[in-house]
Order: sequence, then C-alpha cells, then structure tokens
Amino acid sequence: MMVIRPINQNDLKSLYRLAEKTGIGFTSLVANEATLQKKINGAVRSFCKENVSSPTDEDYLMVLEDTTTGDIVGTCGILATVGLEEPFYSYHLGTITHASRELGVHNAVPTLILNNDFTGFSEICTLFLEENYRHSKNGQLLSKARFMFMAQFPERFTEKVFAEMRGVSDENGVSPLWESLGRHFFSIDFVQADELTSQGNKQFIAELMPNNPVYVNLLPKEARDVLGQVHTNTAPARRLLEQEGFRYENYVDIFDGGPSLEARVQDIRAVRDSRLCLANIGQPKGAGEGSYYLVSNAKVTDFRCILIQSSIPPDTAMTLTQEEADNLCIKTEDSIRIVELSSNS
Amino acid sequence: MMVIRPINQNDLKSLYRLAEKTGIGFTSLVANEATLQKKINGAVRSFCKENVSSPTDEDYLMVLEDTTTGDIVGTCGILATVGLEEPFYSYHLGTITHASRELGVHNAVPTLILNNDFTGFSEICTLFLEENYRHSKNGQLLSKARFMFMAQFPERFTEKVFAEMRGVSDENGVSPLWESLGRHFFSIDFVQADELTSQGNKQFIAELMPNNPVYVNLLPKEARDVLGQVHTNTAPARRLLEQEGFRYENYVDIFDGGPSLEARVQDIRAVRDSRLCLANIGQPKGAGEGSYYLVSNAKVTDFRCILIQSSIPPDTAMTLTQEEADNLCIKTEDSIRIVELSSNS
Amino acid sequence: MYLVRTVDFADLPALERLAQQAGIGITNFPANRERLNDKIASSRRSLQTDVIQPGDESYLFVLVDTSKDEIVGCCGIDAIVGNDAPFYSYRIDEVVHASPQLQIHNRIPALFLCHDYSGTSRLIALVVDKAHQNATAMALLSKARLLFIARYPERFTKRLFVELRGESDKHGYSAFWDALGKHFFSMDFQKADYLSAISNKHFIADLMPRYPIYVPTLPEAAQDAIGVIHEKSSQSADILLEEGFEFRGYVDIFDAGPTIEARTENLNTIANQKSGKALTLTEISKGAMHIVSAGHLESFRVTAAPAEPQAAGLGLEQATQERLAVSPGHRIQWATL
Amino acid sequence: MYLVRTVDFADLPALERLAQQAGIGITNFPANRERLNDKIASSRRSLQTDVIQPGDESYLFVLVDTSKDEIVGCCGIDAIVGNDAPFYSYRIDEVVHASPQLQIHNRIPALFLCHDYSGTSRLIALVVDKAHQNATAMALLSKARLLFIARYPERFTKRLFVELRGESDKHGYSAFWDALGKHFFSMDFQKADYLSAISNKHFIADLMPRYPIYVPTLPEAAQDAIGVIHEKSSQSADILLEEGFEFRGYVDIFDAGPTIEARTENLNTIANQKSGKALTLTEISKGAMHIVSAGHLESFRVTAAPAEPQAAGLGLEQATQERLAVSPGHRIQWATL
Repeated sequence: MMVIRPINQNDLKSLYRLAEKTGIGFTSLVANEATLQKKINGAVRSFCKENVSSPTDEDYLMVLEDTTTGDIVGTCGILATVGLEEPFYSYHLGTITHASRELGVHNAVPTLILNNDFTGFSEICTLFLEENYRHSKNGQLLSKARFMFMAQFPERFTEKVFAEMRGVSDENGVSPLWESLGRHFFSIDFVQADELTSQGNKQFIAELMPNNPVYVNLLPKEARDVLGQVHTNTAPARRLLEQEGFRYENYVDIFDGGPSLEARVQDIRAVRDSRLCLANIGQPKGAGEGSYYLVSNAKVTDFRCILIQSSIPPDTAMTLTQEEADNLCIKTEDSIRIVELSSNS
Repeated sequence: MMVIRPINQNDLKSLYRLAEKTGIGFTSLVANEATLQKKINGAVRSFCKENVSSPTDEDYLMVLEDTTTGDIVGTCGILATVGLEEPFYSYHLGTITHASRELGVHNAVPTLILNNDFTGFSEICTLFLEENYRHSKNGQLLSKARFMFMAQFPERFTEKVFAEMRGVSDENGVSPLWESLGRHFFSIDFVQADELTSQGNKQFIAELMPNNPVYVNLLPKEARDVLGQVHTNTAPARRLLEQEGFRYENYVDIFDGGPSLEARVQDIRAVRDSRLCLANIGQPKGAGEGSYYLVSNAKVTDFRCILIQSSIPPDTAMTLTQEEADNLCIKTEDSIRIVELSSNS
Repeated sequence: MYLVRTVDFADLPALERLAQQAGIGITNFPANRERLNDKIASSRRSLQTDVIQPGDESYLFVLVDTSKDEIVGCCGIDAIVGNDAPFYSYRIDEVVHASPQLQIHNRIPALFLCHDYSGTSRLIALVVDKAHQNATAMALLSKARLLFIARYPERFTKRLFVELRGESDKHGYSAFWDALGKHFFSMDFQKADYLSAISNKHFIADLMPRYPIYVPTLPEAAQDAIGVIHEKSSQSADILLEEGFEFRGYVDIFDAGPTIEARTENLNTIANQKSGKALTLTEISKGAMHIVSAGHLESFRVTAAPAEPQAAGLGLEQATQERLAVSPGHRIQWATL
Repeated sequence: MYLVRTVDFADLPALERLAQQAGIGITNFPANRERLNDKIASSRRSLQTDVIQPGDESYLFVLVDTSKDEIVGCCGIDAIVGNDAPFYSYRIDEVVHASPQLQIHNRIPALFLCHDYSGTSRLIALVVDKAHQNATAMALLSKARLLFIARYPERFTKRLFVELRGESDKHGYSAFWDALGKHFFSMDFQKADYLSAISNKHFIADLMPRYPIYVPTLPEAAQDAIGVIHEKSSQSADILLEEGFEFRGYVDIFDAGPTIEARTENLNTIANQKSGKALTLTEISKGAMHIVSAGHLESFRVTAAPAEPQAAGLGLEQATQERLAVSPGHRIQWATL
C-alpha cells in the first residue's frame, strides 16, 4: 500500500537517493547530506509541535512510502511561511497603458515588476515522485495529501497558499528568459543563481536585479513566450493544481518565468469538499472499484494519508480494512477525513 | 412591483433627478443632461446588440423601476471593458522586503505601485438606490441583477470582473490618502481630480503621478489606515459583493485608496448557482413566504429581473403570476433564470 | 560666392525643395509647406520683436549662392525649446549594481527619459544642397548662426545644444527605433519623426516608456546605434565639435543620435569674434578667409571672404563690401573661418 | 601654540576621550576603542606605504596643544571611500511632472539613493576639544590636511568631499531619521550611526529604500532638515566653504546633513600653497599668520605662526622653527591662514 507520512530521522538515506534523481533545477532537494539532514530536522520539529495557532517557520516535509517494500518513493512539502528569513522574490506581470487620444494610439504594455508580495505566505513545494512509480494515481495522492493536512489544520497555514512551477528551459538547462534578462544583471550563470537562491542566499538579488519595471515588449519573442509557462515535464502538475482551484495570478519566477499558482485554502476543492467521518474496521463493501478517495487521519505528528477505491460513497462513517486502518494509524471510531480524489473521477 | 430593466430614451428626466441625489464623489452619475444623454445612448446601443462574441465598449446601464408609480428609483451598470479608450489606473499594494541577516532585521515594506492592470476588464459600477427605497431587499436586487445578466451572457464580459469601492473621506470630502499623497503631485484639489477622471480625461495622471513605487510606511498613519478601506456608506455594498465571492486583491484607488474587489465571473455565487428553468403562469404555491429568489428572463434587449419570495424551492419549472410574467416580459414555457437571493437567506 | 541672410516668405518654394532633399531624420525641418511657412513667419516675427530674454522666438537663415541668386541651404536657431511641451531626450546613466559577497560590480548603462534640455537654445536644421556641400559653404552657414548669437546674446540662453541625426539606412530604417520606439508608438520611424516635427509633442509623454531602459537588454544592432552620428551629418557635426560642442551623454529618443552642447561663451567663433569698422583691403595682401556679418536683425547677413584685420577694423575686398551692402566705416562683426 | 602631526598609538586614550565628547552624528569617528586603534594602525600603515595611486589608505592627524603637550583635536583623510562596500548618499534631484493641458508644471525634489562618491577621497572627522575651538586651532587643523594633500597629490583623487553633520538635538533625535531611516532600519539613529561606523556597510544596501523618496511627502520637520548643517559643525563648515567646497545636492542618508565637494586644485590652500626654504624672520616685521608644514609622511607636521614670505623662502620665528623641528635652509611648505 502507498502511504503518505511525515518524514523521519530514518529517512535520510532514502531521501538522499531520491535527491540524486531529481536533476538540475530541482533546488529544494539537493543531494547533499548536511542540507537534507537539516531539512529532516526542520520537518520533524514542525510535525512535533502539537499546538500551533498561526504559521511561522514550520516545514512540513512528507514522504510517500511503499509499505510492501518499505521504500521511500516520493516527497511533498508545505512551508508554513516563506520570505520571513530571507526575502522571497517574484516578478508581477502588470500592465502599463500608454495612450494618445490625439494619435488614436493605445498600447497596453506588459511589465515585469520585482516584488516580495508572497512574503509571509504558505507555499506547497518539493513535489517529487520516482519515475517508476508514476502510475496508479500516486502523483495525485502525493500532491493532494497536502490539502488533507491543510484542511485538518488550517491554523497552521495562511489564508492563501501558492506553488512555484518550473519554467521553460531546453534540454541543456538554457532558459530563454534568463538569457534575455537575468544574464545581463547577474554575471553568473542560471544554475549558479538558482543554487544560491535555493540555499536561501538571496541578498544578491536585491543587489544585482534592476529595481525598475522591465518592459516585456522589449524582450525577444522567445523570452516573452515563456512568461507564465511551465516546463513540459511540469504541465501535468500544473493541470492537477488548476483542477483543485489554483490560479495563475500573473506572478512569475524571476529567473525562468515559471508561473506561481495560488489559491485560498478554503477554496481548494480537496479542502472545501473534504469532511470528517468515523472509521469502522471490517470488510468494506464495494472496495476496489468505483471512485477513488483520499483518506487521512486527523493527527499531526502521526499524519497519514492513503488512497481507497470504493463504489459506495462514504457517508457519516466509512469502513476500512485492518490494513488500511493500521496504515492510517487509527482505531475504530477515530475521526478520518475523506474526499474524492478528483472532482471528475 | 420592483423591476430591473435596461435604461431607455424616456428615462433621461428620471436619471437626471437621481443624479442630483448622488452627491459628491459619485462621479459616474453627474447631473449634467448632455453627459447623461450620452450615457443613455451608449446603454441603448449596447442592449440592442444581439450578437456579441467578445466584450468591447458596451455600457450596460440598468434601472430599478417601481411599477406601481412608474418611478425610476435606482441604477446599476456593467462596463464590458475599461481602459481601452483612456488608461485605467490603480495602485497595487505590494511588498518589498528589506532584510539584513547580519543585523537580524527583516522589514516587509508595503508599497503602492501605479499600474493599469485592469485594462480590458469588465467592471460593475454606477450602483445607486434612492434613499427611501433602501429596504425590502431592493439594494440586493439592484446589485445582483447584474450577475443574472452576466450568467446569461458570459460572452459579453471578461473572465474576471471588478468593482471599485468608494474610499474613506470625511464629511467635508477630505480624503486622508489624497492629502498625504495625491495633493503633492496634482496641484489641483481632490474633487477636481476626481471629476476630470470621471470625464475620461486621464492623461494628467500619467503626466503628474510619480512613476516610482511609494513607500506606504512613510505615509502618515491616517493615510495608511484608509488603504483598502471603504467609506462607511459603502460598507454594506462591500459586504454584499464579498458574500457573492468578490475579493480584495490589494488593488486600491489612486486618489482615495478605496479597494477594488474582483471575482471570476464563474465563481460569483449568483452566477455559479443560478440555473435556467421553464416558466409556468398560474397560481404559485408558497408565494410571499420563505426564501427570496432572483428571477430574470433570458433576453438581452428586453432583459428583466425581479424578486420573488417562495417557500417551495423551484425545480425544473417555476410557476409565476401573470403580473410577474408580464414584468419579466415572458410567456409560458419561456426560459427563466433563477437563483436564491443570497446564500444564507 | 555665398551669403547667409534671414529668411523671407519668398524663400518658401526653395525651402520646400531643400526639405524634400534632406529626408527623414531632420525633425526640425519637415517637408510640409504649411509648417515651413509657419517657420518663416515665426522667424520674421521674432526678428521684429524686442527681446529682453529668450522666449518662443525662432530664427531661420538661408544660404544664397550669389552667382545665381539661388537658395542652396538653410539653418536656424530656436531661442528656447520645451516652452509649450517638454523637450524630451534620453540621458545615458550608469546604474551600479554590486554584490560584494559575489564580488560582482556591474555598471549597467540605462536610458532615462528626461527633459534636461527644456529651457535651452537649440541650433537646428543645417541643410545644404548636395552640389554646395563644400567646406566653405558648410562652415559659413553653421558659423553664421554663432555670429548672430554673439551679436544678440540677450536673445539666447547661455547654453546651446544641437541634435545630430542618428543612424538610419536609406529607407529610413533605424535599428534603435525598431528595438525601442516602435513598441511604444505603434508606428514607423518616418511617421513618428514627422509627427514630432509638425504636432505638439504631448504624444511623446503619452507614449514613451516611463521607466529606464537597460541598454544591455536591447538587441546589439540597437545598442551599437546609440550616440552614433548619421553618415550624412558627419561633416556638419565635425564643424560643431571643432567649435567646442561636446557630447554629454544625451541622445535622441527616436534614433539615438547624439545631442551635443556647449556654453555659448566657450565656442570658438563666439569667443574670438570681433567687431569694428569695415575698411577697404589694401591691394597687396589678400588676407585670410573670414566670416563677416553686417546689418541689424532682419537685415543681418553674413558672408565668407578673404579679409585682413587692421587696427581700426577689418579690411574687405570691394566685392565683399557689396555683398554685405556695407561701405567703409560701417560697423561689422567678424571671425576667422 | 598648536601643532598638527600624524597620529601615533600612544594617542589612543586621548582620541577615545575626544570621540566621547564628539557624540552622535560623527560616524567616521566612533567612540569604540578597538575601532580607534584600527584607525591609528591604518594611518601608520598608510604613511609607511609607497603609494602610486590612491587605495584603501587612511590618514589621521592630531592637534597638539604644545604648551601642555596635550592632544586637543583630530582630523583625517580617507584616500578612497567605497572600495570594499559602496559609499551611499542621497542625491537630491528634481523630477519634473507637467501637464500642459492643465497648465501645471511641477518640479518635485526627490531623494535618490546613489553611490556617486564611491571612489573619491574624503576629509573626515574634524573634532576639537571645546576649550580649544578657537579660529586658529580650527583653521589650522582643517587646512593642515590640505597641505598634506598638496604635498602628496598621488595619494588622493582629484575630487575631495566632506560630509557635514546634519541636524539632531542633544538627545540624538533627528527629525529626518525619524521620518525616513527609522522605518527601514528598525533601530534608532544612534545605533544606525554607530553600526555604520564600525561594521561593513552591506546592511545599508540591504535595508535602504530602493526607490526615490519624494521630498514633499515627508513631514515638514524632516523636509526642513535636508541639507542643514548641525549647529556644532557650522564653524568647521564655514572654513571648508571658504576654502572653496561646494554643496552639489548630496546629503547623508541618515541625518540629511550636506555633503560638500571640490576639485582639489581649486581649494584656496592648495592652489596658493608654496614651498621653499625655511628662513629666519627679520626681527622688525612680525609677518602675517601662516600655516607651515615640514617633514615627510610619518614626520609630517604643521603649525600656525606669523611668518614672512621672502624671495628664497619663508621667514619664521625661532619658536616656530623649533616647533616644526626645522633649521634655516630646510624645505618647508606654507600658505596664508
């Protein structure tokens, strides 16, 4: 069975193995033992906090475990807040209008404006699934388990959350936006800039990036075309978030132009439509056919989330097998949270 | 009975009488016959267009008529697009972070950034109800009838719509934001600036307003406090829009700091939840008690919307009295659109 | 021989012919009969006005080939630009972005829209018929204006500037315009250039970018054109640079041609000009080439001729005296050419 | 009598006492023993270094009351500022916003963060004990630096600047800081001032506003403080302004005190200084007051004394010769006080 659970201190080796597979540009999971250990420490500390009244520096990193092999095959995370230690930068794609009634000319010129508007917001991040597990709705489970956690513990997150999506670059890692814009100001290469940023070292952005809005219409076409566009590999992840209610609100990454998607927590489908019910343990009817459901427990430190297929829509109670209950760390009569895996499944 | 209908050429006198009552700061309805006649012409032209595939310069001005007296007692409108003739300006309340890890100082500084981000968007506007009619849910009917029109003809509007809300000013019309900011750049007074703008004359804004972001923390407290706040008189209108799903997304008026509220058309409650059903004419059961419903026809030029109270939730058909049907300009078997007046009525 | 004199209404057809020859990129001198007529009228009016300090006067001079009594060139001075609508330029400023930690220190040139030349006198539109673009005619026409300024300093500001025509090809294509202005004006270079000459300039404020343009983000061809003088203007530019005009980092907003400036008093011709009596040249010495002016305002005229400075004034040949309509003893003004 | 000489490690206690007296607002001269010791060390090292062009040298001079052999003042020069971290100032520039249609033409002063003085030599920290703030001591101390610069021009840039202390009350309250800096630094003026003196200045780049500040939007008290010199610095400011330093629209980012600058060669003392032999003053004439320097680098010293220029050099009293440790025939340098 595939189970989402908080990362723990025994996962370092597995996490390192995963990090090795992520490849260039996946800066939130770099194959460096010290960095990963620090990340695990932060996550363990965050999941251990029993009482949190408002989000601060928690970093909820979860893993997807294949219980049949005991392997860790994916990660997903939520940062309670970003930008409170080091500034968090984005470009806002705005509009400046230049019009002359006299000449009958009207130009709405798009501009990129450097900002820190996401300061203090929660971010969903660090989504990675091993290639040979990209089937059986594992990707959806991994991504959406986070919304179950947020639905259960909304006080741990901000009203709005966002996700940064990887932008367009070619097979050599060359980003058209970087080549036309960032390169002129940074005197370092994209990979180096990206790495510095991921290490939380962002002072150089303030120092080197132009303060003034950049006119998008002056950029070469190949750079304009990638603003707000995701990398081919990221298109499915984007679609998934959009189906959950996330929207592109004209914020893009300052380096590669990848879009940030945002949503109010309460408007996310999985949050809005999920509900608590009581768990029974026994022989579920209609299992293994029909709709898929995300099922999670209502615990922080021992948070768990799994996927169950059932042809009978759950009511105020739901029957689980003993194995399912064990994997969810629950007993009969415990509260569980359920929602359909997707709105059209 | 109170009926919403498109304005027509016979309404000039009534509209003038209403305009006289709106008072200072209500710049979209100024008691000037030529201006009002132009506005009526524009509205009549817009409602006459039978086939519109995408929004352009339509101006849908509607009136609330008391059929017992024949008086026009309120107005509401939708502009299909703003900012395509003259620039449409707003301030975006963004964030710039200044942090020094060395000193342990972290400041998230709010900034006002001049922009034309609403260029090309649909705007709901010109909401005014005569004082002695501010009862019996007339205000809600007037405001929400627009959403019935938008639900029926979404191709006439942009995906996102917005509304500008009047900002804070005292009984003498003094706006704290203007006094601290605009005044220094305009060398004219607030009322004059506001009037020029409402006449579509906005070149002076580009010419006189500073291009650079304004640091909010440098403004006096009384100016900071009104950013995104509405005038006391406008608080009910704001609440009403927020209940329908409109959100303040950090855009404010450049003069008085009043908020712009925005929503995706498909996310507006009255749009999302309204549905078409068939009209029967007869003796409705359960009328005059229970929930209130907005009921509109499905016509453009002869658009009508009324309020009906019923204790029986309408199904695929709804029975109307002959008077109701007449006021809606419909016959038996015609399509009508219905939705509960509010989500918690 | 050549004579420079103030313009008259009768010169209109000749001016129109010259303007058509001059072509695109000389915004001060549009091939539009009505505008040219306005310019002549303004010059006449300005010369007839009593001036205490510079205002909206403008002066137009023509170069006459006296052998055929034909107009073969023209030039002008605006007493002040930017009085009615601001006069826009790009100022090239370096923006420094440095990260000590990364040991990066970038100086990035950026174009800032400004009106730093508003309120300054401007030399405009030096246009000479192709057949007469020889050193003497060019220098005479260019420097005649400076003698006028030296004679009537109260009519001009202490600082003078000239816009030199920027790079564009024979079809009027400007790489700089193509990369920048085109995106904001939604029209081609010729049209913008023409509009800027014939209309008030409000449309520039309306349409120009309000934020600085970082030079390295422009295409290379556009970067290369910044501050470069059009081939056709290099001769007249050289004359001005030798006079003491300097480039101070300002360029034209349309074609990025350089703007050069000087303090009036520092220009060679103005610093070295003298005035005194017209004398007759002794027959033995022919004298060096000078530019010599005579006459007051409307009758102001300048020629180039051999002349010899003497204690009491300047010795001129008989023919020169006739060209200038002076007799020995008349007050004249001169400088070496 | 007074003597100015280069600083030595033995002077540390005296400097510390002076720094405590000087108080807030003299960022170049913090009352921090370690930093003062560093400054002395840097001065010693700089004097011992062969310099071809200015680098990170700094020079510190002390004013000695020779009657008690007591240190009663100090001043210094930085060969170049902004080498390690940029040197920040506000440049006051006018932004023009005009609407021809409404006939409005606004010139709005705005503060632009810049590092235009990076790479320039700076005079620093003129501090004199209260009991000795007389005209002679102040002028001697201030001008002694200029003689040093005249003597060793290769050690300094052609442009010099000085930051004058801005307005603040006796509790260190600055209306300008209160209205501006406080919001960005989240600390009080004293602390920012102190940090700016003792730490590298990266935190300024990190925390300062990146966009221009429009002056009219600041509270009036803050507007009024821009470019105003602190009462306590007016005497030393007057000396510098008389020397030829000028205000060019730059102010301090913390207290808005004015920055004044000059080209080295245009300063009175530097332009008029002479060098020649030390001679003995004839007993009859007492001579006018001069500042006179002698010695090389580490032994460089300056005093103020009556002296008389003569053909071969400068006539000095016996006492002056002793103070400067020169004998007739030694090479000295001087200027009128």
